[in-house]
Amino acid sequence: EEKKDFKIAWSIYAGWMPWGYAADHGIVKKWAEKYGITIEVTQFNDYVESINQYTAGAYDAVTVTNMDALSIPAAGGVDTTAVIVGDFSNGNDAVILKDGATLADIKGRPVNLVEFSVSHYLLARALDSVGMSEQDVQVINTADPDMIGAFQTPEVTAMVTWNPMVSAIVKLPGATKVFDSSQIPGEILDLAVANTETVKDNPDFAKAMAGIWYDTVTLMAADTAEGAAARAAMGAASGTDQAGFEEQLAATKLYAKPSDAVAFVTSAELGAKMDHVRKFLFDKGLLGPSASSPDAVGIALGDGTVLGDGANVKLRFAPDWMQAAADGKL
Amino acid sequence: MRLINLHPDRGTRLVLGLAPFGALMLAYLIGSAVRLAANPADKLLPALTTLAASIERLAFLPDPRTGDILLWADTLASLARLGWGLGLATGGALAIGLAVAVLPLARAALSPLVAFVSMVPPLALLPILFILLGLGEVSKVALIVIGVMPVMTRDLALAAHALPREQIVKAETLSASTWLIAIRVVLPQILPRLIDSLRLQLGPAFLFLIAAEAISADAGLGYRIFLVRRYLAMDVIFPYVAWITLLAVLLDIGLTGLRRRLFPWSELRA
Amino acid sequence: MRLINLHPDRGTRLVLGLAPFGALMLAYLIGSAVRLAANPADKLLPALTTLAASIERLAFLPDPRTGDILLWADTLASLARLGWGLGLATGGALAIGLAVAVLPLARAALSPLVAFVSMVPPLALLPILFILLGLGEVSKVALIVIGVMPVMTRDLALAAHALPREQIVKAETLSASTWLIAIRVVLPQILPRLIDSLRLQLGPAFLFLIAAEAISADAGLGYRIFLVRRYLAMDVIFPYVAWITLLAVLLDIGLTGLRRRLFPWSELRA
Amino acid sequence: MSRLEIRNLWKEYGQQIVLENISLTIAPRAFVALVGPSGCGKTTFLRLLLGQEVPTRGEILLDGQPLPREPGPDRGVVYQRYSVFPHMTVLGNVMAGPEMKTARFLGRRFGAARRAIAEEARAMLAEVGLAGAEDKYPAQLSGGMQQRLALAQALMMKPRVLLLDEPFGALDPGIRSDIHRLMQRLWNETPMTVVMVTHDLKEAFTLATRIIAFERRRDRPEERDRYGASVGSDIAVWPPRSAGGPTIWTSDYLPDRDDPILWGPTTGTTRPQGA
Amino acid sequence: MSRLEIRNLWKEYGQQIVLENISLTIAPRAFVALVGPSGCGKTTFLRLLLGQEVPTRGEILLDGQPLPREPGPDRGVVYQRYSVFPHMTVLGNVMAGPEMKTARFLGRRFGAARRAIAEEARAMLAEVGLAGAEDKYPAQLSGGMQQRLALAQALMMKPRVLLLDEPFGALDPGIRSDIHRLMQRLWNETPMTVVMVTHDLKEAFTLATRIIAFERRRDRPEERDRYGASVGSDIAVWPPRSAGGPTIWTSDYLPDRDDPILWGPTTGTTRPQGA
Ligand SMILES: Nc1ncnc2c1ncn2[C@@H]1O[C@H](COP(=O)(O)OP(=O)(O)OP(=O)(O)O)[C@@H](O)[C@H]1O
Ligand SMILES: Nc1ncnc2c1ncn2[C@@H]1O[C@H](COP(=O)(O)OP(=O)(O)OP(=O)(O)O)[C@@H](O)[C@H]1O
Ligand SMILES: [Mg+2]
Ligand SMILES: [Mg+2]
Repeated sequence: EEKKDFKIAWSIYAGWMPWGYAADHGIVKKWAEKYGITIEVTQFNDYVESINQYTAGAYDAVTVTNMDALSIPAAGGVDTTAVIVGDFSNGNDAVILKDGATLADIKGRPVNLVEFSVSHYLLARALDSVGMSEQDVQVINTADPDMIGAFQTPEVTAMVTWNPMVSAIVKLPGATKVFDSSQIPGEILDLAVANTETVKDNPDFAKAMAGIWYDTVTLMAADTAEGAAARAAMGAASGTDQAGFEEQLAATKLYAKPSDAVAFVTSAELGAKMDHVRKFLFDKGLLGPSASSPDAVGIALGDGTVLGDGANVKLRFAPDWMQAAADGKL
Repeated sequence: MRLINLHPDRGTRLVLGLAPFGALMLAYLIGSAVRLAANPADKLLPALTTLAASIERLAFLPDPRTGDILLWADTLASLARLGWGLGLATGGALAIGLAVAVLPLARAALSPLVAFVSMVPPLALLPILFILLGLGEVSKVALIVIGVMPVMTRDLALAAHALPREQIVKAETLSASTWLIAIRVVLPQILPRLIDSLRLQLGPAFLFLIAAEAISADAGLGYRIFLVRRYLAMDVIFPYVAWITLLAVLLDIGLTGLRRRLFPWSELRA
Repeated sequence: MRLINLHPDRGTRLVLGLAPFGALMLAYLIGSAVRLAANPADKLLPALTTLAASIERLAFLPDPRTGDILLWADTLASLARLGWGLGLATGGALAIGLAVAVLPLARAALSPLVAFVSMVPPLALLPILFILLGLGEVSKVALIVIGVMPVMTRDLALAAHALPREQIVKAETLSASTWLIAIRVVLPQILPRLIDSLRLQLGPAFLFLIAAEAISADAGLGYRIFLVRRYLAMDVIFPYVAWITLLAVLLDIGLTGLRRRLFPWSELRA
Repeated sequence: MSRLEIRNLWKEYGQQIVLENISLTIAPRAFVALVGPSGCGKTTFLRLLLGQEVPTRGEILLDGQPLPREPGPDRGVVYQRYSVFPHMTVLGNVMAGPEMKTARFLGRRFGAARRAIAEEARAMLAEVGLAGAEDKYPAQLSGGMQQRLALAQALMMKPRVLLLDEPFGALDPGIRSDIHRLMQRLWNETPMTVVMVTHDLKEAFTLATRIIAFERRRDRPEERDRYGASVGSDIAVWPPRSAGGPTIWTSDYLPDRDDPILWGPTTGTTRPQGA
Repeated sequence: MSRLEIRNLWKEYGQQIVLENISLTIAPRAFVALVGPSGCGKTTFLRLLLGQEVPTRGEILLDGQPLPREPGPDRGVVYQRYSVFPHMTVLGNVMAGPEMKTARFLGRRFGAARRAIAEEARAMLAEVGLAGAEDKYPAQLSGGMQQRLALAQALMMKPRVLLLDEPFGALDPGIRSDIHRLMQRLWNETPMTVVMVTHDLKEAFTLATRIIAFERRRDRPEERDRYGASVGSDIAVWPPRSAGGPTIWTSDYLPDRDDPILWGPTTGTTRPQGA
């Protein structure tokens, strides 16, 4: 249906901080007014809760990783479109060992991570890369805010987590980063997704999202005083400072130019990456109790091909609005 | 007849008591039907059949990954933590509460501390707890103890303090020493209150248990709830919440029965 | 002289009362020094100077981003939620507790529900709450209400039920209707208990507040603690925890004073 | 005019029979003293008259009408304990009845109406010797003062039937005789029937027109549950007293058991009546 | 041999003077009845004798020694209320004293020692008329039974000084006279001094060797705080009684105020003593 009032949920993470900044500095308002709509931007402390809220229909759009977009809203039957592919994790997620030099040393250890999150996926991919499987370790679910404290306890000897925790943990005595997401580039994507039906009926909303995003990212990536001020503000909002924030950004491959994002989304590479992801999710039973194969939930890729069940496409990568931004047609 | 004197009979009472539960159930069914009509894969309010299937899977079929029956494994893990936590908290509260009530010196030294600690939000101190006690069972039990014990201690000290001064004097005229007053006069009289206090702390104890398990665990009721929250599996969360509630209600009833059996005189005050 | 009769004088009491706090402080200082010696960048137990600097930044200097003084902005946001939550919970508990105590029909209908709901772990139901009520202030207030109200309701209903039957009969012989019994006999006598009950629920209320703010907020004491917890910024967490504790203690003292002032007779029972 | 008829009244609690087949007629304006051993059911009998309990069998008629099944302002009561509202001041306690009777919504009166009630209440308090204690709370009063307060509270309603459960046990000798005189006067002035439980036979003879003793005819331990109490003796006080004025036999000043000056024979003697 | 000397005793609570300059000597084996208006400080005086409160000024000597500053087994007490342990059975309550006296760690005896104490306790319970109630809890007893239990409990310790605070107020007339006889006998048999507060002058004259009345010499409201009570009159009962055997004047059977058969002049009369 057509509507005028939209709600976006975002949570605190390096790649999504522009949303908060945009809301605070009138960028959201500017674009909303341009399209004659209103957009309410809500900050979540709790990432999972923001996705749940979106999945339950309380929000029109949410910031989410590709993996969680598939396992929560898409597997929950909410047809979801990735409006913006903002960045991919290029070192933001890491496997860290205590008293161990290489990934192979992880064998037999308990590993603390947020189960079923991108960390879990990263671990699976890491183990894969050295010919091990999850049977070789013991996974212990640990809440992300407590990772730094947890790492300092004696019984924790291996951990998978993400930034800002990673950068603090690697500085602790005895910590070694043995694998990180830069070794699986493009597999952990940070997206801004929206309800497919909503953007179909209200393309202006998606356009506004793209406008907001690229305005802010351009500002943030600029090597100017304004850019520095923006990064400082985002750092403060995420509980650290400008230096800490820039450190996190360094581990993030940001598609500051919309054309880069379009190129990635329409490349064949995306299909291969998403295939890893959906196999992992199926393996863990996260595609729903009725899923009998990784194909259960269909994924429409940016180049038009469909991965899995074409009759049940619930996650779509749509380059349209990023393309419009690249073309200056917003 | 005044409403205050209008006592419903047994049947009416039963019907009235069940009505709100029926209403809740109905609201759920309607909500679920509406949402499922809009999106058949909706996860928020699963249909009864989905719930039943999940319950069967959780409570009766072994988990393919570990071979355990999840609900029982989780329940055992959680109840063990709860039992330890509540047991230690009860013992500690009894010892400190008794000392505070009987010994003016202990009261002077400990009661400000207990009053202060009972106001500290324990969840905020979790990181410290972890580092001091590690991520294992100890810190989960410790969270329960820290969350529950100060309140119980204050409650017991108050109960002991509320004993009429005359009873203490009477005991002294019966040649009791401080120690004998503590164990033969004060202790037995606060034990029923201890059980009641424990009952009142069941809710908070479950809360802290869930919070601790949410932070780090590989089994437990709270662990499962927070784990499946990641994919909004309300078909697991609802049965678990209902099960926790049932456990708490059963514990509550059991404790009340225990108090009645152990301390028949405590029922007689009227 | 028996220990039970050994009352320390004022000075000794003060010294004894402060001693455990002193010991805690000392333990902190030693622990902090040891850890900082091993790792100067250790964040777990920051040095006093670091704490002082953080306190200055939080409580006295405006935040560069928003221009607010963080501690005050957080405190205001949290206290507003707490006030609403506790206010609504108190009002609701009073109304339902009174009805349950005075009207046998209401008792039959509501008391099983209240007993059941008081055992539900509210944190597990958070997602539903957020979806029903949105993520604004309403759902945070609602979490406090849901967490606190059933316990208070039971407490008040018990207190009202404990009034001697003879008082009710007496009121009836003085021509009181059910309504007049409720407002002139039962209500005033449970108000002091209401305040005490509220005091006892301050701890849980803060707990739920922090839990709600941990999920979604952009200001608040719990928000800040969870925000900086990712960085293990104990130099912020400690002052916030201390501040929350202080607020709770002050509220507790204030409420006790209020009860003494408003209901002087409630002090007289002896 | 407040005649009480009790017909074949039984009261059982579960298995235990407390009162067994009691039939009595209490004349209007009688002053009945109820005596009997502890636990024989005197308080239970008062509760039945009050409507607080329902008889197991039998009925109670007030002026020929079945007694309403709940307490009401036509019957006043002073209990052994718990008789006053701890959250109201002494004055508030005494004003509560008239206030609630006339202000059906708030239970409070304001302005002139309130002042009128307060005046009446103060006068009543002065009568029971509580002048000066108007602003205290019950917990600040001694037991005896609380009983007098409860009496004042009940009397404010001018009940047709006044039920007293050992009301004067906690009183000083001196105050007790003051209160006895007050009771006598009020009973004379107000059209009410009084039923008073007492352990003190002297008091019974000092005040009552009729003394009814409950007793258990069978009281071996194994019989205790199966047989209740019934009327053991029923004595009219001689010389007969009647409400509304002194008879030739009663003087204005009734000496009291505890006045040390007088430990001679008492003024009333007894004459057995009926079977 | 339990001679009590009270010298210039004052007791103040904050601003309020309760007892003012009391000096008394109580002979060994005396039975003192303490009377006086409500709130004049009788209970306070007992508390001072007990060691539960400390005098503001003055001193109390027991057989020439200053009274220990805390209660002990040499002084027994029966309070107005709260006198027994609600969590012990009747038998347990009576056994508590001897058990705690001999078992200093557990407060319990076992085997033969326990049986001996239990036997003694049962005998004492029978004396106060509580035979058959051994396994009940205090809350299952009537007020009067609880008072008798408290008495039995105190008597088990054979205290040198027994302090009674209105112990018989809640008793039936019949039971009351039984207990009066028991008290009389125990006082005769056991070397103890008794101080009993009572409101009932008759009871005082029935039991005591000496009656002490506390009174406030100035009792206008504004003076109430500034002046305490002191000894108003001090009467030796005539014919004199003494512990250890009946005198020629006292018969074995002491009639009681509430026996309806006897409302003649009482057996004791008074003779004022000292100033
Ligand atoms: N609500 C009740 N349920 C069961 N039994 C009761 C109840 N109320 C009273 N009884 C029993 O009924 C009997 C009579 O009690 P009641 O209080 O009427 O005696 P009483 O004559 O007033 O005694 P007392 O002189 O001690 O006040 C007692 O045996 C008591 O145990
Ligand atoms: N702990 C206390 N603190 C302050 N005042 C007290 C305390 N105990 C007693 N009083 C006051 O001392 C006075 C004497 O009280 P006490 O109980 O000794 O009187 P009493 O003669 O035993 O009266 P009653 O015959 O009513 O039992 C009263 O005015 C009372 O208010
Ligand atoms: Mg009675
Ligand atoms: Mg007294």
